Amino acid sequence: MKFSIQVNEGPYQHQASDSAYQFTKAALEKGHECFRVFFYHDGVLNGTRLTTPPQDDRNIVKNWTDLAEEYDLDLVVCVAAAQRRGIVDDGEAERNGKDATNIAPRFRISGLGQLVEAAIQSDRLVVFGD
Amino acid sequence: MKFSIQVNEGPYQHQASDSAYQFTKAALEKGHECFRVFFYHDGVLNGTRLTTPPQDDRNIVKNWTDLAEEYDLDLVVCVAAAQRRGIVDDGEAERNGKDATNIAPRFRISGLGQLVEAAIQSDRLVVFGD
Amino acid sequence: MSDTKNFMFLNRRAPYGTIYAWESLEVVLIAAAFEQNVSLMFVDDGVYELTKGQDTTGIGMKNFSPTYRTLGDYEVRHMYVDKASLEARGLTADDLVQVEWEDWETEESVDNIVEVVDSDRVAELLEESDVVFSF
Amino acid sequence: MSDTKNFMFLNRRAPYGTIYAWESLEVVLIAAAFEQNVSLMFVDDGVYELTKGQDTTGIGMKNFSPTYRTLGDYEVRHMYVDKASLEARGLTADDLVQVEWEDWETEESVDNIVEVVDSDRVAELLEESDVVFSF
Amino acid sequence: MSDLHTVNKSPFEKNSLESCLRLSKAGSAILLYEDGVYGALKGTAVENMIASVVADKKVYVLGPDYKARGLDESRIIDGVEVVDYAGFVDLVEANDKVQAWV
Amino acid sequence: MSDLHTVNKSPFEKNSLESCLRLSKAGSAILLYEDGVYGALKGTAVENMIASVVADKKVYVLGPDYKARGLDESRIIDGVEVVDYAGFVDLVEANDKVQAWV
Repeated sequence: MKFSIQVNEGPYQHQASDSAYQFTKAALEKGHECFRVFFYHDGVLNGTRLTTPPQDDRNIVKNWTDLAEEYDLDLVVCVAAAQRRGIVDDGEAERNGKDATNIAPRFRISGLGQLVEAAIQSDRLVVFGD
Repeated sequence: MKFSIQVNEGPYQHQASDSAYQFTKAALEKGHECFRVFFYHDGVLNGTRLTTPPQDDRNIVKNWTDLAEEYDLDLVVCVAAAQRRGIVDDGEAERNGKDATNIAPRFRISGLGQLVEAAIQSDRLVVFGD
Repeated sequence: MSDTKNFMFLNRRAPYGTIYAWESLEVVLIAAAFEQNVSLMFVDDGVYELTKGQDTTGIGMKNFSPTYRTLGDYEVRHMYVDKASLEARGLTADDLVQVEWEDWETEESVDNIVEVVDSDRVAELLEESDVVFSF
Repeated sequence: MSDTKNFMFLNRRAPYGTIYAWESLEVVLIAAAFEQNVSLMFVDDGVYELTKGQDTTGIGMKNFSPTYRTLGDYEVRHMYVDKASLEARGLTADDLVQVEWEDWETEESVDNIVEVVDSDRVAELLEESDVVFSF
Repeated sequence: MSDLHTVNKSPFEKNSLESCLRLSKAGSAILLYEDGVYGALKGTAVENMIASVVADKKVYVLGPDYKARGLDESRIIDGVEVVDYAGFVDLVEANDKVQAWV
Repeated sequence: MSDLHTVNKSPFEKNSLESCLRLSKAGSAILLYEDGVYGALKGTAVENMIASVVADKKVYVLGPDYKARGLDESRIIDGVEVVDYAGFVDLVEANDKVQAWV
């Protein structure tokens, strides 16, 4: 079955991103397809490569990147939400005159249409939030 | 009177940072002293210069920077919370091997002792959160 | 994409205290542009999103409430309000914005697509949808 | 700094669902290192922070609950639990961790500094403190 | 002397106001702000939470937050006083300390 | 056919479970996870919220979240079934769609 996942909260403050990761991993391990993981609201903060969590704790950003690597996942960060919260890739840096980027590997920034498309194309949309 | 302010949430998702800003501004305009604004939990996300909010909306990060400029405010971002959430200055970038920084002007990264010190030294601690 | 689905946006948050209501509205506009059948459901503190007379000048935030009144122009056909939520908050339909709707081809029009419905109907409408968006 | 204040940490959040409980605990440890008089108050879902037997292996998060048991070593002298919150959740003091305390100089010791108190006492303790930290 | 208690959550969504009222002493000041302002409205299912304490505790509502939410001041429970941000600052100064029921 | 409803908030802190129960149809499946698992406990002030619906709705609790919070499975309300993340996936698959009461 084809799933899409929506993540509304950033890493660590709320469990939402952890739950979304565990669910997505379990779905993939059962042989389901994941059409897209869409990061909205503070969820976009999952897509920064600048985090350095404590050694004895999980690395949520890396978990997503590694899962995307293994299953060729499409990790999409909402552009409007990302602009409000300071998640930047090369294109955004150029457009908005920013002197640095912080997007994590395997994440890409795109529009809300990607969420709507995911809802249309997938058999199930599962939302994780606060 | 000497105030210190604690901000527990990032910009935009919750009103906490807006409320903290409006309160701090009103206190300063009334002639009170602000010993320190301490950003903890997701509050550290107020300290990124990479945000680009919509033209017709307020720029929360810039509001803080401008207020600090005008009143020589001490804006402190908790280092442990910042590491979890990807807020980085030059020192942190070097220590943690990061290839970019995103700290906003007038913010500095320091330890939790700065919050405890603020609570000891100030007449009032006012907490804004979710 | 030729697919058309029935999208339901479940709104349960007050405006301004958090951004969920506003960013949810952004998705509504995009979904309408993708020509999906879009409905909105206001439950719990979500009913506060529709109050008339919102004035944010004192808090320095953008007043996004005028957008609700334009939803009819984006071909949103249904905005449902949970009756129990409204009543618990001491509000009536008169406290809420009105949203006009007109079909440009058939000239069919509706004065106000904001409709107060009871709990059973809310549950039914949620279950009849193809996708429920929660923010 | 020679000042010593009575710090009260008001804990009202369940563990793991959000990080507030954990990051609050970090401040407790630092405050103790600054030689302040540190007390903790557990109210509402905050009482869940103290349950015995937490096991996070299934959710991939760090189990920070053992730290509560060490607070006595950091010279935290009082951990208060709101009785009404505990009872509403069907819990008793037996469900909670015990925290030993010993004064290394006087050799005075207490088997368990976790104390269940009623609402009036909670209000009094909060008001008697110099600073209340909320997370 | 007494404390200022702040409540920023809707009493319909979260239990913050309820706990604040239960665990604050007579003579306390209580400020409703952000989504907490909804607790100051007359004619709601939770009206009595505030109405029953105004004799013992002084309740304030932050005007800018109240206006933002489109509510008329005539609907505020009798005995509740409206303040602006400067008034919020004065309340913090006038009371011994602040207890935030976040 | 029916929907899966997910609840991730404590019923003592927020109104999510209450609204979910009021606005879900008989025959629905309900999964309690994250802080929502506290709603599955016997002997609490809100026990009846779940106990009164288990005849009409199928209630599940996410085991990993429940264990993390230090609670014994013997305390779970009768009729509530424990599932793991794979079981969560199965529930999403087996029902028509998911309604998240975030």
